[in-house]
Amino acid sequence: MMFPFLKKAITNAFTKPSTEAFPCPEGEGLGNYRGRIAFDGEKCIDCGMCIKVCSPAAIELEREEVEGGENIWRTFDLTSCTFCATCVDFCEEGAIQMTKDYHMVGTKHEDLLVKGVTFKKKIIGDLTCDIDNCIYCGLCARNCPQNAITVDRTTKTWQVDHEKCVKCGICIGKCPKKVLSFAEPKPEGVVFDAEKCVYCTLCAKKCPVGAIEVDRASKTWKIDRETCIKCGACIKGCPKQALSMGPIEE
Amino acid sequence: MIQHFPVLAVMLLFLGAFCVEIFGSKNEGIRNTITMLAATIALVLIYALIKPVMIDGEIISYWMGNWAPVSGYAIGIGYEIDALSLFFALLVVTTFWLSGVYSLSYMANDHHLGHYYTLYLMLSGSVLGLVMTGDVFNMFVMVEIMTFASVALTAFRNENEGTLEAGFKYLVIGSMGSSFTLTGIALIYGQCHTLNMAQISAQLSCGGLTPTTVMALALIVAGFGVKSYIVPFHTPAADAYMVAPTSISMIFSGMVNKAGVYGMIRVLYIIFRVMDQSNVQMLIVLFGAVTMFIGVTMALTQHEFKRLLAFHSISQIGYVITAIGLGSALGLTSGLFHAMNHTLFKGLLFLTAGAVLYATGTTNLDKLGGLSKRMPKTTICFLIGAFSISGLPPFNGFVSKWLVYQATYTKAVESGNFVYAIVTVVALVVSVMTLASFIKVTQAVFFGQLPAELKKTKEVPAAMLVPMYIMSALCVLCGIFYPIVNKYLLYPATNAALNVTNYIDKMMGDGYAAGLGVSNIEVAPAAFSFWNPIVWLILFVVIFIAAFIVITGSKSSRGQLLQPGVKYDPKYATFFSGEEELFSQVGGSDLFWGFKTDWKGYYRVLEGLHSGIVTDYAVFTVIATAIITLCMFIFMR
Amino acid sequence: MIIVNYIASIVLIVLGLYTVCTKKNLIKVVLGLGIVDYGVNLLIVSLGFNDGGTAPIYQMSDLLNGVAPHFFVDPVPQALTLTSIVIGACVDAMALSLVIMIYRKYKSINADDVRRLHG
Amino acid sequence: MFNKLINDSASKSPWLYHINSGSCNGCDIELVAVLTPRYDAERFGFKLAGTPRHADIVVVSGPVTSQSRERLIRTLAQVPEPKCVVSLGSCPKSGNVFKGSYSVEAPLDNFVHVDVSVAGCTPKPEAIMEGLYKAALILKEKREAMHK
Amino acid sequence: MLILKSLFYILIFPGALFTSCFGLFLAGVDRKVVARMQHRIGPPLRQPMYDFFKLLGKETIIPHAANKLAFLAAPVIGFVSLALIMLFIPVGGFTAFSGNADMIVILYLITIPGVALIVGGSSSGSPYAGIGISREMVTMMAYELPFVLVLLAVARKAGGSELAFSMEKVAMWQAENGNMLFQWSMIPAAIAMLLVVPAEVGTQPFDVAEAETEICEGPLIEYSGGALGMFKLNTAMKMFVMSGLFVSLFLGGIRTGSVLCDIIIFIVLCVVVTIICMSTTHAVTARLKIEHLFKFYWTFVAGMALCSLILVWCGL
Repeated sequence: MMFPFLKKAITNAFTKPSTEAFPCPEGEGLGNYRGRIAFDGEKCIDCGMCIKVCSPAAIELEREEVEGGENIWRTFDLTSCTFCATCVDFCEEGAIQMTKDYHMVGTKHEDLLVKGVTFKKKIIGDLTCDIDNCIYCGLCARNCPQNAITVDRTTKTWQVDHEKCVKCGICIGKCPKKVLSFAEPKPEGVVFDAEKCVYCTLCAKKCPVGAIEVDRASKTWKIDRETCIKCGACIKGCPKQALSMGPIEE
Repeated sequence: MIQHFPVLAVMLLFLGAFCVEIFGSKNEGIRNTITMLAATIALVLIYALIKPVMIDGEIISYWMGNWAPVSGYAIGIGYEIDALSLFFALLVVTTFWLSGVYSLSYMANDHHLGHYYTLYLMLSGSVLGLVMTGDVFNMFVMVEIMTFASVALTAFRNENEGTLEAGFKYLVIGSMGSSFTLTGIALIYGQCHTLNMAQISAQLSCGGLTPTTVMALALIVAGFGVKSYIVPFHTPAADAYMVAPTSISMIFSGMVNKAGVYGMIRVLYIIFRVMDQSNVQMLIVLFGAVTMFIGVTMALTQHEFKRLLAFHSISQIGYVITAIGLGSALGLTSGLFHAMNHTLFKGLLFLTAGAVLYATGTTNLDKLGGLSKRMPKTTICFLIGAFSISGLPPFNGFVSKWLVYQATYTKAVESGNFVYAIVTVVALVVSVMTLASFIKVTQAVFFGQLPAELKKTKEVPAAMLVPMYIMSALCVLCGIFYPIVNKYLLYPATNAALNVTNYIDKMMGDGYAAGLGVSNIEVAPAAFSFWNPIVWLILFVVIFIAAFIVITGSKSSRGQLLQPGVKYDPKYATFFSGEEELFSQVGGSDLFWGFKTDWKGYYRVLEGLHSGIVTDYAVFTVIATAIITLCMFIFMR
Repeated sequence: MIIVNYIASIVLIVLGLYTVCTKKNLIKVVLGLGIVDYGVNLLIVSLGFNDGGTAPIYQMSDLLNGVAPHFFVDPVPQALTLTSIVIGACVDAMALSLVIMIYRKYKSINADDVRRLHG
Repeated sequence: MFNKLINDSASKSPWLYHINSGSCNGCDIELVAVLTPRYDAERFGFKLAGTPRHADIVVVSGPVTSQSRERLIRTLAQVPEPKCVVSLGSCPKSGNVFKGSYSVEAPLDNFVHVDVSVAGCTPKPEAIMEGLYKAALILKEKREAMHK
Repeated sequence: MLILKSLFYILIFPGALFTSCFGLFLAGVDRKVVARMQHRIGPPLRQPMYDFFKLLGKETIIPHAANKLAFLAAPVIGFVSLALIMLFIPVGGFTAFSGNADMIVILYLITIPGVALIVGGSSSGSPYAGIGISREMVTMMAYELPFVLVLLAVARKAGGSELAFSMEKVAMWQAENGNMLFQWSMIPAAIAMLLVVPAEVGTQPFDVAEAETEICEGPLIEYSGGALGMFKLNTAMKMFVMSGLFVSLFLGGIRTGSVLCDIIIFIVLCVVVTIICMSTTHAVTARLKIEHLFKFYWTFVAGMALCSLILVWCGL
């Protein structure tokens, strides 16, 4: 037949068109459609893996000092994103999700940014006192909400119960001689248990910053404390529970 | 007094030719003055005849040396101007006068202009004499002078490529045609012992046709066929029109081949009066149809502006021959009108071609382009000419072509002959192809992009523009005021061609024709009930108002053409898929690709036939003459 | 007698046309044209010939008085022939001059070489 | 009245001209998908035009390679006013995965004001439709602004 | 009075206003039906009108390579000639001008919009337009032969022993003898005419000249704004004129007695013809190549028309 579609065309003319309504009622993509990114800042542990794996460099980080820590803003630029979902796959905490929402249309650039904030508390060491300058006035003990400090003027002792201390910092403010301060936190990091380790190198692979180095042949496990961001990815990834977070013995 | 005008006009032109040669070969002023004086006086003298001949219906006769007929025998050379003669004479004077004006600046840079103007005046005089004479041998002499002057003028710019060759071909084919004519005239003389057309006509119509007269008819028709370049004889025309100076090309297409058409009409309608025979009609119509078809198809593939126009001349003459071959009043009216229109629009087109040649130095369609920006006035004239020749309403070509279709189809319906219907179809299709080839010229010469080497082109001087304006105006006016043209020019001319009695009586004395039993045919003027010029005028006004509103009212922003080398604002640059503007002109040879592939075989044959070898052309001439003779003998049995 | 003239003129015309059509040499083509002319001229002259007629020379008074011979050859064709010969000579001269110039330009007078304008 | 008619029509017959400035063809295919029976953008008067002179909305896809930049700018200049530029997908706005390449000149905003950007790699046809629809409304605003 | 009457005819009915309104309507119907045949919803019927008005509101860019006068005047001339053609076509039983030879006038007037397109495109100076006009011209040559044959066949059929190029005579003959389409000898001619109509209008399979995907809309490439709008209007009007011509040539025999009813029937028939010969072919075919188009028209379509002409000539 010369016009193979003639019959089809006539049939079509008298049947309901196959066009979908606009705007689409539910507004969701089908199946495994990867649409707008949803970011849950609460879940984020600021490991930085997403930024590392993002090939179009669509994720931006912004740090903002606030009281008691810092707010870490993560901005997902949808106009830059290539929707590969690698960040989703790599996010251990499941903080990044791809929704099926495809309404990614904007007249301004801001319309197409997904932002999320993570609050990261400042890590503080134990309360210490410069004993040499302390006058043992007891103001700190009196003002401590948890009664964690005991001061004895007579014996010139100043003690703090680390169990009770909540590191609220009130005592530091009350001290007339300004001798109280929080100590540098104890170096904490990934602790390695050589007995459990099978040198599978999974931890090295999981590490977002590449701080871990494992040599299977010589059975060595090394971590570069400088670069480690203590995100815990290696710990979660370890099949033998050979890694844990704890104080580091230098 | 008035009866001296025609012969004075002819004499003045010949006298002017000699005077130019004697006095004007050195001095430009004298030469131009003599030329224009002779041409203008001839123009005035012929125009003065409109009133008595066209309007009052007189026939002017003039006997050279007062050799009036004695006892029914015309011995002297007579001039006889009926409406038919005057119709062609008007075309002739208009054409050569305009051509003369055009030549003044167009030819100004050539050498040996004395010879040019001598030949020009001789050519004009000979064609004028040809259409006004009443004597067949005088006609032959005029034909020969015409051929001679044409050949010399064709080869005038003999340093140019091809001029000599074209002149030689023209001469060979032309003098073959002249020889045929002369043989025919001799045979008639042998039968009738007279050379006066009126008397021959009277005698032939009472005696019937003998084999000798049939032979004479065939030879004379072939001879004038050569002069009007119907198809197998057309080959030298294409070459000659192409290489001759354009003012002369205009004369060729405006006058010289009209002389052939005039000869055909005179011979077929008045001298032999054979157009009531359906076989003769068929023969002439078929020749006409073939002429128009081959002419236009050849024109479609040409790469030379003037050669293309030359093939169109051939094609349009095909229309004229078809129309006059129909033998009906309507056919003759349409043929005459188309002949007239052809003179106007083809003259105009040749003038624009000349303007292009003058301004740019070439007429090669592949090298030109975008001239409308540099030569806007020429472009408008060209467009009017192109639309006229393609038969777009309301220009004149439309009306005459329309009449041709009507005449052919009426003939087809009346005679029940399917061939005429096919001829109508051919005529209509040829019209579209004509349009196509002029679109090709429009695109290749006037529109499109301007090549870098033509950036400095200037508009031609006013002396060249004025003839173009006059012709454009005539093209439009003849189309719109067709009823007036019909009433005062076409109807008298048709009437004169069909009613021979007056012609014979005026020449040979009253009652001469009746005595020999020549009868008249009643002619109804071709009329169109709806053809109302006021409507067309309103249309024009509406068009102009609308165009004006659109042009001035729209928020159009115009890109300025800056000096070469300055970067254009990309907004106004031609869209080249984002590329920077380049020179890219779709030239004449690149157009109509689909058409050309489908017609490959046809063109291979046709281009093989137009071989350029003069002996081949001679063979065509002889074969065609033989065919005409054979057909005539078979039909006239 | 006169039929020989007619046959001769026809033969001349045909010969001339044959020459024009078949000879590639341009000068021969011109000669062919000349031969056609001669044939036609012969035809015209023969048309006016009356066997046994005298020359058409007489005075008006002779004619009126009936003294003039009543049988003379037709003078008109002779006039025509003269004109025709003159024209023919002109055409030949023109053609030959063109051939000379063609030879200068094309370096050949073969018709097959002189075909720059074609198609 | 006439002017109102023109203003109303401005958003109802937006013609598209699509420029591929080095795109991977994904967005181009999706743009064509918009015109298929399923999405049928023609019901809002959208039509693909063959030349920028006819266009109202110019749809740009691809990361503006340095080869295509000049051509892109030239073509955009040839679109008559009022016009609207829509960037299709991530590439024109940022360069996407090609960002930083020696041959990529994204973002498009450096050369022309982008009215609507449709994100996605590639955007879903519905999203493209939505973006084009927004662009059509912007066209009307522009037309009205032109004739204030 | 004559002038006023003529102005009314040219400007309002059945000239410019009537033709353009119903032309735009037909174009809308065409687009809608094509959309439905492609299983889409399609644009509203007013869409061509929106297009036209939108284009009027846009900036008209005249490229510096273009000839301004020809560039701007071309669409207007096409428009006027289209408005004029309608005066010769009997709308229902109504004809503004009736003469004895108006078929040829129509034939020639109908080439003017094409020529206007060509001149306009050519004057824009674009090489794409050069190719476009070449194709447009070949298309014109292609359909002209069958068109002429159809017209001659109809003229012969309607005229009988005398010449009848007049549309009015065709209408009268049909009023007496029933529709031309129901004469079996005219059926090939009708089919040929149905194929000529889309080529003349330039719709889908025959729009080689304006192929927007190959040669960027060909002659229209440099047009924008109002001038382009006029060309779009011309296309729409051509649709109405050509379908109207078909209706009056082949389906002109329906007479109710009331002029208004006749006009309504005329328009309905125009819609039907448009759907059959333009929308359907558009929906089911793809664009032809130019040489195929030429061959198709000069062999198949012209053969059909010639067949009809011969049949009519034999008195059938």
